[in-house]
Amino acid sequence: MPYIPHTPNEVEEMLRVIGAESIDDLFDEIPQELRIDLEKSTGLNPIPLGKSEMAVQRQLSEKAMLDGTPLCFAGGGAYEHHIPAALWELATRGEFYSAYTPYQAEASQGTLQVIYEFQSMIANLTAMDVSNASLYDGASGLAEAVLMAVRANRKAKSKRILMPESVSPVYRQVVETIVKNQGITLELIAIDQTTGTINREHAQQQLHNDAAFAALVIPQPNYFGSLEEVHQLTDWAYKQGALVIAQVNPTALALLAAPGNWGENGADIAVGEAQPLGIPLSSGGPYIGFIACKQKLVRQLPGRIVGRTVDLDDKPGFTLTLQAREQHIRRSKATSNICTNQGLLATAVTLYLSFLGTDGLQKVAASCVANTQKLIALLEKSPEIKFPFGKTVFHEFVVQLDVSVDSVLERLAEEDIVGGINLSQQQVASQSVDANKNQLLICVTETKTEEELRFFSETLIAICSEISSLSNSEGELS
Amino acid sequence: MPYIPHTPNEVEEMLRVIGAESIDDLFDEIPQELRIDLEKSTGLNPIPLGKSEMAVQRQLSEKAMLDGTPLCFAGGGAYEHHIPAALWELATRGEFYSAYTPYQAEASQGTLQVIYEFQSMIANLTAMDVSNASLYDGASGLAEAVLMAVRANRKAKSKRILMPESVSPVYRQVVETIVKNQGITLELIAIDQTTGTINREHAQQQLHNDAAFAALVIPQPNYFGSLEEVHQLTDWAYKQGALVIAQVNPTALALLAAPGNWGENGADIAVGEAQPLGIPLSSGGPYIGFIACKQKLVRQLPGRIVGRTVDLDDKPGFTLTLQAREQHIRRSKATSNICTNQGLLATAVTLYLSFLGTDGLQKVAASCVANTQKLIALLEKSPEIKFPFGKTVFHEFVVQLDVSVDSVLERLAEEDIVGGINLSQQQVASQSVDANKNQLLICVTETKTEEELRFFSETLIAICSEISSLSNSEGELS
Amino acid sequence: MSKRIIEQNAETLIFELSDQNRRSSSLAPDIDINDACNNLPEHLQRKKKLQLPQVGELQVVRHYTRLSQKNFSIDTHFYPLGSCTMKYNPRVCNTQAQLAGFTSRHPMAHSSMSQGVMSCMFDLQNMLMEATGMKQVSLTPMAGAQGEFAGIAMIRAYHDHNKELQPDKEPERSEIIVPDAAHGTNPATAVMSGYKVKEIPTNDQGDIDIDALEKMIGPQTAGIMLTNPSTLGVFERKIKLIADMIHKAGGLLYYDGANLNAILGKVKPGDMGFDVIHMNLHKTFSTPHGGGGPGSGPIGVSERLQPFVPVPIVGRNEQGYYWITEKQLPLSIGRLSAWMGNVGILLRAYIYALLLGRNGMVRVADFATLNANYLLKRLMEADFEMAFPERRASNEFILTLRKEAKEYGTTAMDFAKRLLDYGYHAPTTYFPLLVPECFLIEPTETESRDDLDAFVETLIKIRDEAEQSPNLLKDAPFELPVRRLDDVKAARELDLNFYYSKC
Amino acid sequence: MSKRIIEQNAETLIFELSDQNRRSSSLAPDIDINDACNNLPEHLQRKKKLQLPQVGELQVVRHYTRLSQKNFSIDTHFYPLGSCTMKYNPRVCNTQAQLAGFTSRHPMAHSSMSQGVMSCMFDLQNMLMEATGMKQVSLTPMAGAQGEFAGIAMIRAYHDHNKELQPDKEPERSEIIVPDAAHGTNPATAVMSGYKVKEIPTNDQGDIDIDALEKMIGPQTAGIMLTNPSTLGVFERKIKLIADMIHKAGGLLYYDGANLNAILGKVKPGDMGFDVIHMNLHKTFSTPHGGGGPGSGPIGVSERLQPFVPVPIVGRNEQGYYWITEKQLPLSIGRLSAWMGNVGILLRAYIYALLLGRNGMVRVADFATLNANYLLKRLMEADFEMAFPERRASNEFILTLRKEAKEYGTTAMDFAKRLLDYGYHAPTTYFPLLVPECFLIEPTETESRDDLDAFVETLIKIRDEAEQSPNLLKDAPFELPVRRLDDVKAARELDLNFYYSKC
Ligand SMILES: Cc1ncc(COP(=O)(O)O)c(C=O)c1O
Ligand SMILES: Cc1ncc(COP(=O)(O)O)c(C=O)c1O
Repeated sequence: MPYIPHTPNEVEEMLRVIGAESIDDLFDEIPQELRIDLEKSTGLNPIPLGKSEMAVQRQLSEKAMLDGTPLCFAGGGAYEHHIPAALWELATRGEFYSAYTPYQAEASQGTLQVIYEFQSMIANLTAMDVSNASLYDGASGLAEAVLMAVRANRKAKSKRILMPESVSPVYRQVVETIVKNQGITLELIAIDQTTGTINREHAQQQLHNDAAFAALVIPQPNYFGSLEEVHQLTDWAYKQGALVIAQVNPTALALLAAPGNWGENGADIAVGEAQPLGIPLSSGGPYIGFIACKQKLVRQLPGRIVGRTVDLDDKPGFTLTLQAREQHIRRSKATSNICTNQGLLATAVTLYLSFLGTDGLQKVAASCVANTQKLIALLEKSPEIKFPFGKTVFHEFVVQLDVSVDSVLERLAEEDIVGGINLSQQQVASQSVDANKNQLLICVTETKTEEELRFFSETLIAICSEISSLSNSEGELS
Repeated sequence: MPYIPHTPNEVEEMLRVIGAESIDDLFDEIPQELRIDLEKSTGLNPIPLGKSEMAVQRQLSEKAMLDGTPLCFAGGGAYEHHIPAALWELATRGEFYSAYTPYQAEASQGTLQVIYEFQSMIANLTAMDVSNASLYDGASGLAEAVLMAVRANRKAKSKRILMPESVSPVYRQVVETIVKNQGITLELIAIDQTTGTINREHAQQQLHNDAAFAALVIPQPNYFGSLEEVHQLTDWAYKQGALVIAQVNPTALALLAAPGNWGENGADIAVGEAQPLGIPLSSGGPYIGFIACKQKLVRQLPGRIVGRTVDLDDKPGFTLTLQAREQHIRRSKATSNICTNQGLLATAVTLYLSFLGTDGLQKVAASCVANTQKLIALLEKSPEIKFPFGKTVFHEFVVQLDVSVDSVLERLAEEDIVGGINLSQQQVASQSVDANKNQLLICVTETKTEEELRFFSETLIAICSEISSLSNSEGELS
Repeated sequence: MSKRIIEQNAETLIFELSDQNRRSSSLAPDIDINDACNNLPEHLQRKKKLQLPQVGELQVVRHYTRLSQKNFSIDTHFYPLGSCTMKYNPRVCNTQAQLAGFTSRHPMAHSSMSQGVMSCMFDLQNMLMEATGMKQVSLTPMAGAQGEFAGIAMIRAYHDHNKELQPDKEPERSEIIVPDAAHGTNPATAVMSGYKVKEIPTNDQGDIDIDALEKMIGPQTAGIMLTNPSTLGVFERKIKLIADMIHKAGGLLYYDGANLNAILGKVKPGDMGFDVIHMNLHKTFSTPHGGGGPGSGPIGVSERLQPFVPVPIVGRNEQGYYWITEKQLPLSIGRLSAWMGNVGILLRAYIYALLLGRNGMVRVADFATLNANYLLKRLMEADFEMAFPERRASNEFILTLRKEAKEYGTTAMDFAKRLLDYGYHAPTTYFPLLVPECFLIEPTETESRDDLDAFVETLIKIRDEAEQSPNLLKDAPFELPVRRLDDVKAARELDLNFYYSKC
Repeated sequence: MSKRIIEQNAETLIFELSDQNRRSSSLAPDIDINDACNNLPEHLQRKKKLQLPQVGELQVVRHYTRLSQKNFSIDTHFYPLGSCTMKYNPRVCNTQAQLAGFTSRHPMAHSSMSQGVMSCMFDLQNMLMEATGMKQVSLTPMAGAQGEFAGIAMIRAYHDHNKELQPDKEPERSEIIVPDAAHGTNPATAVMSGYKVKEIPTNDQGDIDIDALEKMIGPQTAGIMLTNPSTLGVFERKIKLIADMIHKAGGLLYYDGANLNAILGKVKPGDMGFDVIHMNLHKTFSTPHGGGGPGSGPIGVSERLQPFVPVPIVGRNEQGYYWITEKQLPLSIGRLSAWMGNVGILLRAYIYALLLGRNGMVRVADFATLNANYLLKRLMEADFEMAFPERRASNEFILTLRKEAKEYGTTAMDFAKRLLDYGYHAPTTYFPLLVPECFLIEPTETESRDDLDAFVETLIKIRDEAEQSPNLLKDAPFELPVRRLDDVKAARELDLNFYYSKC
């Protein structure tokens, strides 16, 4: 009996103490007609019988092998970075891995101090005053930020949020799912077709519909890799009495202005996906959303928060605090329903930032920028590849091909390359992106060598001309 | 500066405290003419410059990929078994991994208790009274056992050891290297050509040369996978006044008579390779030699030993003991020069035996036996494959082919199979094994599925006939 | 007796080990930062100094290894935290989920490079459907609370859709009924979907007050959220009746799967009449709690909610596995995470499910229940007071220390803190809210009888201490890295960021 | 002040958790044991009951996780154990050496399936040759002591071979000279190769007494074994002279590489005149100590010993990498392990060498020496007595507490045990034997100045305690899982096996 330590004798003795004949008797309060009949086909039969660890290991290794370890140039919210080898060796230590939420503070000082350090690092990175202990991921984190902004902006009394199309379409979709039932509306702002950044005129137009809005979301770098004019946008939003939600890539913050320093007053809430900080790609999760804000908004923060305090002997220690915001105390009036968050990932992020430090993170970011520019330079050589939004980017950029992006990605997959993200094929195509434009979003991080960049650019260019000559010759034939 | 935490400031301040101008000054006692000139080609130039963790990781992954993870049917002293996933996660915890030999007992109770448990398990497995804390590996362990037997058998006053050819040829070679300079001689005993086991008549003959010998080595199962008549052999050696050194496979001891119970009196020393108990194949090391003996020989044991004792408060605790046997106390009169042993591997073995337990180890052993018999049954179908030593084996057996074993193994390698060990090609061919006999030593453990057994047997049979028809047709041509 | 002479120091913060001039890493590429910055517009560059810790690699490893040792965890301690199912997290689930093929897959990788992980997800969907008796499972919610959100959002989508189809016949449904013993996430979730919460009382047997329910149900009822067995540790025997009542009124039933461990392989929520459920894989399927997450809260639905499930889910056809998205499910409530939730956690649950198999799943409920009932009985024999002494425990049960509080002035919290001294994580305290001075105790199936016995003896010993020297409880813990912490100060003099006062 | 009320219990032994009727594992195949036994001759089967622990998987994990926490280790504590080079073991060395391609390779796999690991070994051989100035390296010895054995065996093989060639000219060489400060493995090794050991005294500057050496050398001299810097923590300045003297007599020089960390990239043993050396990769190349091993002790030789090196070593030709065995090296002393030693450890050293590169290697000696000299100076300023106050420290140095022993009755061992209370592993005590009440202190290059400063302050504090309340030292430790252990009882009433008294 895997994982069950009971001996037959013990079971017997335990039943005797309980005063039951059999284990089955312990379920006698469950109406008989509801009980599963394991003999019947309606039982659990389609679930296979248990297997040995060896058999399961083999099965999983085969599945993992199937997906391989391709060369990856996709980003779009999930980024491949080097992860220090020590990181997961520490994070998966049983004491971190198998502990619960630190309800008993005295028996959880390890986790609590780590989270306090996490909060401090996130706050410092974003130049905000306070951070919480994590949210599920960047997308749902943005939804929480929107809810928080609506709660916090009492002045505006508005449930409208200005949401640029330069925010990831998936993020926008998740926000929509989460906030729509509370009557909150997302007003889209179009992008400028030459820069891929927020069209400020269109934003200005949105004001005419209804004077007030609760907040403006500003992505940096944005979904297309381009850099928004964060200072002007922030100042503009402030003038309208709106809060600013900064949706940021934490690696980029090593080199780019931190939300707390945007414009005159800084953003009010900074939110984002911390996956780039030590979390593997792993098909999109578990990742970790972070959220930080100005001190005055702290009581509107969703989720857990750790505070430093002292013990009976006046010795410093850490504990969960401001719990009156949370569902287990405030119930239907809580700031959010979040309970379990992404604690282990917060530990991983804390480890990552400790291992890298300021200098290391800046070098990682700088290397992303440098490698990205190198790939751009290589791709520029091909006249068939265009850069519709320019080249002032952090570590992602859009190229426009003259062949179908889908076919290109499929061919690249055959070469064991994840070639990027097909912008026209996004689950919810952005209004600003024309499906016929054949736009591909490419990401380059510090993990790529010169040879890999060369290999990728050559392969991409070759595939493009291969496909285009193929379709030309097909055209000729018909 | 990887791994060096000093800041430039600190270095300056430290030099000031020391009263030196530069770090280089600290080496001023080294004669200048001996100092390496890093500028010169005699410096360190052929060693590459340091690389980032990311670059090194990539380099190593490529090398590991090169060797793949083939289907392995080789044994001969190194065995593939399933290793519980939790094992190395625990064994490589920093507290085990990065601790030294437990010189400060109070600060090393973790390691010390583990080793006490290891000793108890090894003693129980071999049915001996006491075990040490480990030796380097099975081969050098056998050498230590030989030295120990010569020291211990004061009655015999002989430096002769009877060494059957059914002991691994590599083991014999290692023993020779280690003991020869102390005037100890190994008298080979031939094997019976129909069973692959010790030829007892030949052993008897050895007696005529010189009445006394210090010890007889008995392997079980032996190098050819066959089972020795351990009870009779042990009793025979006793009658000659010789000690018995049992060289045993620990997995097999789950089902086979333990050395302590061989014959009337039991073996005196049990020694072997504990690699099968949770240590990966990893090209032959690090492995772990174990050695156990009767209580009365304990002061002749080489290496570390942990004992249970009490502390000042009478609470039980563990410490290194009987150190007067060891080099750091006894110096030139020590029982061995061994200092660093294989502590982490002892931890792994302890974990393995704890996870598996009696029942688990017996099942692993039983599964080895069953799978081996299954493969034998499959191979028997081919008339070209012969079993010169029969089929009464534990988990290894010898087959005789009618084609060159080398070519077969090479062809199998192309199919990503490690097909076994070429007995004729051993670094030191055994006198008993005729190089022309095309003998192949095959091992099957619990890790092999029915399909793999079938696949291997079919491939092996096919390759054999392919090669033989090829050489026939070549014969025809010429 | 040992003398504690050295005051244990508080662990230094990583920031206090930092020196901005330290450069000790091989972990970042070697590059000139300023060069790269030339590619970024000057005015968008960071001006404010970044203050991440600059610490040597050894010092980082040492700091966090030492911190880890300050935690209680399943791997080190008995952890009978009620409602949390703190059972063994098999290590093989971690090692196999960390295989490079899984960790390096980009979520947008072409499906031809994703058949491995997609097949795992497909199989997991099916196993969960089978185990719960639901028609479709979506794996995407990232924890129980998000599963709840998805569930209630589906209930709302269902009613909204019906109202769209039949605007006259369908009433305006605005209320979700929640028992007073429910977990805080339930009411919080209902509100997030725009519903009003109605609390329904529990009777002294731990069952829902059917009369009160009768009165509460009406055309305004959108649905009810229940855990069964409930957070009171007992099975709601009238569940079929309740389901009929709610369904008759046009409402739907939501099942909070936090206690699924108690009934795995015994009853299927689908058979009880539930329309939508969530499962906490970080409880029943033993994925790690990680000091507070990540979790995973897949939802399962009955046929009528199938069109509304959150996307993506994995489908299979002749070509292989493929993503089912809003294209195929236009009525879907949408997406809850950027991709498909906590895949790495789902993999761990999948591995666990393969190890257990259907035979192992039944065993989970068997032994979780055996352990809980045994512990309950032993504690009753030792004269502890149970909230529902007449009832079978499910996988957990409630003990109340109100007698001890009255007689010795020692609260449940004092008992909890003293338990820590003896090397036991405390049970859940003061939840559910309706039982005074309570412990919600959940031993789980992976603990041995010996450990349960030792726990009973410890509780008895602590009660003796409460009688004889209550301060041993009130001032506890003594043996941990810190003494009892000042929560009030923590909330009043907020210190949430090392740099805040310093920047 | 905290009150220690609960006596910490001794950790249960795994055997005490066992029940022979427990079957709780998915770790073994499901098979009928008796069936399989039918294939084994009845009389050769095991009769004696096997008593391995039968414990649940969680309980095993918990037991050993808790045990691990009772260790001091580099990852948790400053560990200035002289002669042992307890520096940071980079984790990446572990993760990369554990890649499946490496761990699953059978030692007899065809060389076409082994080019990856063989290329690593080949590169490592070359890097070590370069770093030490030797002509050939063999990686096969499994620890320092086995490297020593190989070295002395080669010296013997060399002399024996010469004698065979020139039976009349060559004398009978029977002695190995070893300094009195040498590590115990040196004399033990010499004896294992059939040599007599001659101890040579050290002068008050820590140097070898050249006059005494002069007298000791003769035609009977086979060689000398030296560490340089020596175990006294100083560099033997007359090394060239000594080498000349020995060589002139026809003897050879053996270099014990335990202290290589002090001179990596600064001096090559080859250039000092050594004919054969061993390296402790588990010291200088930072492979894990693992609570006592595994180590790895490759040897390097000068040209004249090249024919005698232990096999196998890795060679390279146009076809790739191949094994060089006794076939190509018929004069080899032979094999020391079943295959080629501790490959997994060699891989870790290789990875470490790649990370450091030649620039990093020089840094090792630089900062190990800086830390040692700084610590020495700080301690001298604090009035601790040094064995060789006039000398530069190498990577380590010797402090003597004889003054404190005399004045306060507190021995070096008492200081050591009290250090444990303060969270420091003690330095090496009572070695080398010739300095009374000594500490051999080796901070290594990976410790920060802050940690060195804190260590100095702690030693000062303990000396104050020694003066004011010496029992705090004599009864120490107080803060560890056990108080001071009774070594005498351990040796007198041998308890080495849980089952011994019970079987
Ligand atoms: C009864 C109950 N419902 C819901 C939840 C919420 O689940 P999660 O923490 O995964 O969001 C919990 C978890 O504590 C619970 O115990
Ligand atoms: C000076 C010296 N020589 C030799 C050795 C022996 O090395 P090993 O323990 O690797 O066998 C040591 C190790 O402690 C040492 O310090």
